[in-house]
Amino acid sequence: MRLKRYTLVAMFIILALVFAGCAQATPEPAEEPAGGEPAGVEEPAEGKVFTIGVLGPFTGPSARTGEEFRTSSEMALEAIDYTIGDYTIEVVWIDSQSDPEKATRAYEEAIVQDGVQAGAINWHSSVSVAVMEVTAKHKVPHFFGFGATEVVNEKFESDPEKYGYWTSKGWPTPVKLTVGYVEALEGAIAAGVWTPESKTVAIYGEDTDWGRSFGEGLAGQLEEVGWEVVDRQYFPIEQTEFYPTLNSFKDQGVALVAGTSTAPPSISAFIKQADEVGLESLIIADGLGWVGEWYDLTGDASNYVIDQIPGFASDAAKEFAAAFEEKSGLQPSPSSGGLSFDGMNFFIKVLQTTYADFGELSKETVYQTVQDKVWTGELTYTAEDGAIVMQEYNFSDPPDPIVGGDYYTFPVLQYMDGDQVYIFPESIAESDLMVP
Amino acid sequence: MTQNSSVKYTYEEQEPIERIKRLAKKFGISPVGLLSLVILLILPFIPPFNQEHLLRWLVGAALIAAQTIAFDFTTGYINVVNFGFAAFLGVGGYTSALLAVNFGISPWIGIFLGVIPSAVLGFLTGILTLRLRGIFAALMSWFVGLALLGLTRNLTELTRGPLGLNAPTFLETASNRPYFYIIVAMMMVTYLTLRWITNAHYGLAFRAIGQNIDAARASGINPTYYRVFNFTLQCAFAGWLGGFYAHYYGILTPALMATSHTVEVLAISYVGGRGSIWGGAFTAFPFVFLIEFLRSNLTELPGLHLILYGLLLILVMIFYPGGVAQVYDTIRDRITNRSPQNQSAAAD
Amino acid sequence: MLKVSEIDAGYGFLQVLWGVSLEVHEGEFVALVGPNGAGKSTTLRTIAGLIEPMAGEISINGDPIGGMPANLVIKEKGISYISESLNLFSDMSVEENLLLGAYTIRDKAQQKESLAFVYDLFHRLAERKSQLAGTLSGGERKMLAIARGIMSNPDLLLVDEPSLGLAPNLTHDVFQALLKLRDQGVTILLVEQNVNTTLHITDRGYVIEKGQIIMEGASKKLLNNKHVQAAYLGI
Amino acid sequence: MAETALKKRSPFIEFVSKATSSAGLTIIFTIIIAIVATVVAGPFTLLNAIVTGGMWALLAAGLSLVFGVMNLVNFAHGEFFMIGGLTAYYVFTPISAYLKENPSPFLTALAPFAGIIAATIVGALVGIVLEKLVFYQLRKRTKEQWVMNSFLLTVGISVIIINGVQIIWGTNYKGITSYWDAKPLEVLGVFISVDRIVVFGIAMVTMAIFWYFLQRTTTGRAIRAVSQDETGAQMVGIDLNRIQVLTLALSSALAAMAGASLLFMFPSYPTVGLKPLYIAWYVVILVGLGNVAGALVGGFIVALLQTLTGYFIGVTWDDVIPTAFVMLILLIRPSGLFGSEVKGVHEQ
Repeated sequence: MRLKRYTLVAMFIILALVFAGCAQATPEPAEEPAGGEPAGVEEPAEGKVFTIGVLGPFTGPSARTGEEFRTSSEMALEAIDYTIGDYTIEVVWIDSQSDPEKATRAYEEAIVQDGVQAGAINWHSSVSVAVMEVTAKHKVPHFFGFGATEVVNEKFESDPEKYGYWTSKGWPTPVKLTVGYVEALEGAIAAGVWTPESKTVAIYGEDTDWGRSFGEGLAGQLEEVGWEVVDRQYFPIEQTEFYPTLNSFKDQGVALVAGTSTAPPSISAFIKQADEVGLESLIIADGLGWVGEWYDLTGDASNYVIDQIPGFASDAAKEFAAAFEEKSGLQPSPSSGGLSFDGMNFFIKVLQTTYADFGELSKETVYQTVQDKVWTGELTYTAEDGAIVMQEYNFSDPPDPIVGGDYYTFPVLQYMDGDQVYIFPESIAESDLMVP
Repeated sequence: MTQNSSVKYTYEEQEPIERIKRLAKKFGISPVGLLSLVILLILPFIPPFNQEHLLRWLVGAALIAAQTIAFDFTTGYINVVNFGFAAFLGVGGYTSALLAVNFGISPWIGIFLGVIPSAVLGFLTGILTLRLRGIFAALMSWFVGLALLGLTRNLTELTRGPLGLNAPTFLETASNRPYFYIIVAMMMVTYLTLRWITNAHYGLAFRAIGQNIDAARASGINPTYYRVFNFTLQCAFAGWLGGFYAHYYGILTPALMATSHTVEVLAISYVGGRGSIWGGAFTAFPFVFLIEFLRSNLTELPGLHLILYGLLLILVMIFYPGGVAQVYDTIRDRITNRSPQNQSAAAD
Repeated sequence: MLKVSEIDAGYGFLQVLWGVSLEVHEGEFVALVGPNGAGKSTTLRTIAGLIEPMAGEISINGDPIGGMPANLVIKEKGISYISESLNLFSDMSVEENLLLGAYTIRDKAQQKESLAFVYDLFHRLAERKSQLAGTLSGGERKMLAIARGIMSNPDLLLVDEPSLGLAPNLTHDVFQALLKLRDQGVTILLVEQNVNTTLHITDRGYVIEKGQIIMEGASKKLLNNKHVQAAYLGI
Repeated sequence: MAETALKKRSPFIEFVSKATSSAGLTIIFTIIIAIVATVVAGPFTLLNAIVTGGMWALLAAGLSLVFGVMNLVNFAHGEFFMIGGLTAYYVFTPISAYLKENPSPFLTALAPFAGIIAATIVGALVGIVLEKLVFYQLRKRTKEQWVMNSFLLTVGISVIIINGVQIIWGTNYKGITSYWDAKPLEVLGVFISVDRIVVFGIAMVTMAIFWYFLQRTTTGRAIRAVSQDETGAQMVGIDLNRIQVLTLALSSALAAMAGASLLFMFPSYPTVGLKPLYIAWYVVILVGLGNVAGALVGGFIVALLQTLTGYFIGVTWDDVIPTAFVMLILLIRPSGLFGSEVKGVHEQ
């Protein structure tokens, strides 16, 4: 009897499984992508829908950054009420989970299953490089991906015809920006503000394209001006124990410890433990300020730490920050929330231009606009358009944005008691380099 | 003369059928299984399964199905859980991908070359776990898996570590249908080979070792040979399937080799029924569809599908250790045994 | 005191006992003898509650205990069971083993008393009280097992093959110890293969073969039985 | 007789015989390595190994105990660690926010203990619920292949807990700057935060209490009795169910306590338990399953190994090298360096 009952239960489970499998078989066109706007907003009369994908690490170690992408993208789209012409914009949130393979699968699914026609944003370079294959395969233009490193550029240039669908980067290669650190430090040494015993540096970083590209880029630039790189340590993105590494740096007596991590727990643990073991070197922690709550995580251990992030300077930017915080309860960081807001708005501008030119939104027309207008520098996005972080986003030399004072630039700053103090470039510097 | 020829006629009539039956039995082909295969093969043309995203799920399901076949070959027979299974998958995948990237070797050849390191490592692991029993062998294979994962992550010069290794795909097509037939063919090769082996005297030896290694040894079975053979073969197939993974998804990261991937295969294989070879494969299709359905529809609740995984595994383990395979056997036995009984009952 | 009526028992699908019945009265020293694999140990294990009987009933002082888990049988019915494999805690000291024997007694004073009684009975154990049980010699281990069994002040002691694997002189010691206990008023059911010695020291005996009791009676009588003589005494 | 001879040996000879046992050799060897490392790399290696080792010991002791007593190979042990951290976060953060508004040096010093104690209690409760809901159910139904089956149950439990926590509390990192806001202390020229020192103290005190409980109390003795001989334990009247509930509760409480104590270093997020789980396993395999006291030494050895690997080779390798080492141990001495034959090794 008992056996019979179990048989029944098990058969029921199997049947349920089969039915669930078949249930999916009937496509549900009216289905809303999760997290999108409420279904009521849609205008049923028009019924023209353009589906875009927003790629980001919505779960996983960089989920906090993903959260900022999501909020700022929503804010940008809400401003146009999810409509461009007679098109309703539908958003599919593509979760990269900070993993190239998962991102690839998710992106491909978003294209074939949800009908994504164009994409925007992205965080890691490793994800970019992997996903470029998908965008190339399905000929879906992707805009303003944040994966910054050379590998993305190299892949883009290896076959612009094919990989051009990864149309633009929201972040230039690290080397273009790290030069700011080198200039700031060299300037301080020349001015006698900082007198390191020896010009030795230890490089650290998360073991991703970003971490390695940043580390090697900076190492090369430092070596050029006479620094000696005595150690290199790259660690898994989820690493939180750095005592051995830091003690080894300490024992080597390096003057400078420079590197990056995009994962807040990791970089904050690094800073805290550096303070704990009494590391006396000056620390460059690129990315510490990328989350709004950096001071909650590190406390005063972050004093004197050098970082390079843009700020919310203009009134529009401050307005954005306030609105952002109200919406999500998170403090936006200029480099993820702010930049992605600008990126999304630029993307909307591209879509609007496409619609004006062709009267039709499709992956082909959007890509045509990118080729005709964005890559030629005809279509840019400037502070006058509403850009809040940079003066002007210009992709006339794709895929990187044009870097420079009037375009895209990151100032160098130091943290002190929870505040950011700009130290470079001189035009905005509030203080000299501070040495403990 | 006529009599003679008619006798000859029936003899000829019977022989091929018997032979086919015998052959079918040898390779574990049953009418139901054949029917399932036929359904599976025409599925990509039947709406709604002809849509690309459902085809993707079908490919994913078939890949898991093939893996559970290889997994059960060891777990269900010699009773050793290879907890580092995913790592061997990764070894095969990485090998094939690296050969393609660095030497331009076609994926079609690469996936077979990928079998070699997987099999060698499987052979070594088989030897390593030989002295250990039950859970200790599982732990050992787990550690081997972890070590391989760690190496893959750290040998960045070779594997690009967490940056992910791009592998060329088999075909330059956006369609998933050809891939489906490739993986179903691979699945069938896996099934037929392993079934053929377990239906031969090897199967008996495996089971004997799995149940009581000392008793098996006492009755003249050499456990060393059979265990190592089994392990090597399992890992070889894992490596082969890993090659498909690499050239289908086009990107490999060390995450593929993580324990969670093994757990996935293990769960489906156990729900399918240990020691059946086909149980896990059969279960994989509805299971993967359910999981994917939940995952893509419940993005508000990420991970709910995995909870279901765990729950089902626990429920099956506690309440119905035989899994799906046992359900099938029970039903089949009912049908074959009951029908005459029912007739007599009706007569009463 | 102990009444076993018509029990069937076994392991999984393998049935070992077929309608076994026996009785032990207060203060008696009863033997259960038979060849290897006849079901002697299974009978004891079933009485102790380690195996659930498939049919039949076991009662102590009139209360049925069938199906009760071992630890409750021991705790509530005052039974102690000493298995043939002893089941000592080999990584614990002799004294810890003994104290665990008195696990069901929460009264510390009573525990001490039992301990003193046991040490008095087995001087060797007193000498080796801090030694690990696993390092004891075979004879000492048997002593310890018996001593642990009586730590809980049982009314009924079930002893399984205490002579197994022991040299004759040690066997003698063990049996002497059991006799001493009997004299203290403990009821004992002893399972043995060593039929001769057993029947000489016990009051009554049962002979079990192939899972069934085939004979019972006073030990002296059984010693004179032809079948017993032929099968077990080699006469 | 051999044992009489052993008894009459002089203390010196006994010391020598102990020192040349594998356990003794390991300890001596470890001490030598520690000293050499201290000379080469500075006292930091030693101090870091000691401070970290204390926590690993706490984690491993529970894992070891549960194997010894219940024959349960717990794959979900890391999840107790994670639950501990989560509980401590949700208890400690509001209290510390409140104390920022209403400063009180005394309460500020005590607040972290509230978090850690709450975590310990929650951990114990989770253990009790799991034993009643899952393991007891399996034990009641089948005892065949218990080790393997129960292990797979823990795999399922692990998946459910990880994803359940992810759904309810999200994947975000829930961490704190530090428990005690104080300048790091200087020991032998090495700076160690107050958090790490206090937490080390907590680990040591807990281990001492735990050891006393197991060695000197009736219940503790009963727990050890069950681990050494289940039937024997039943024979003396020990209620197995009660001991099993207690053991799992203790084990999960210890893991949760470790998770809570290390919150400042391991922010709580769903998959944080994986690394602590590996480490606990390394320790347990090293000293032998079921050996609770050895966990202390094992914890230190593993921490030393990690520290040295991190210092000399690089932090990415601090998984791979210990894995390889533990594999070696498993190969040479499956029962661990300090272990005698443990039950379960030979169970199929």
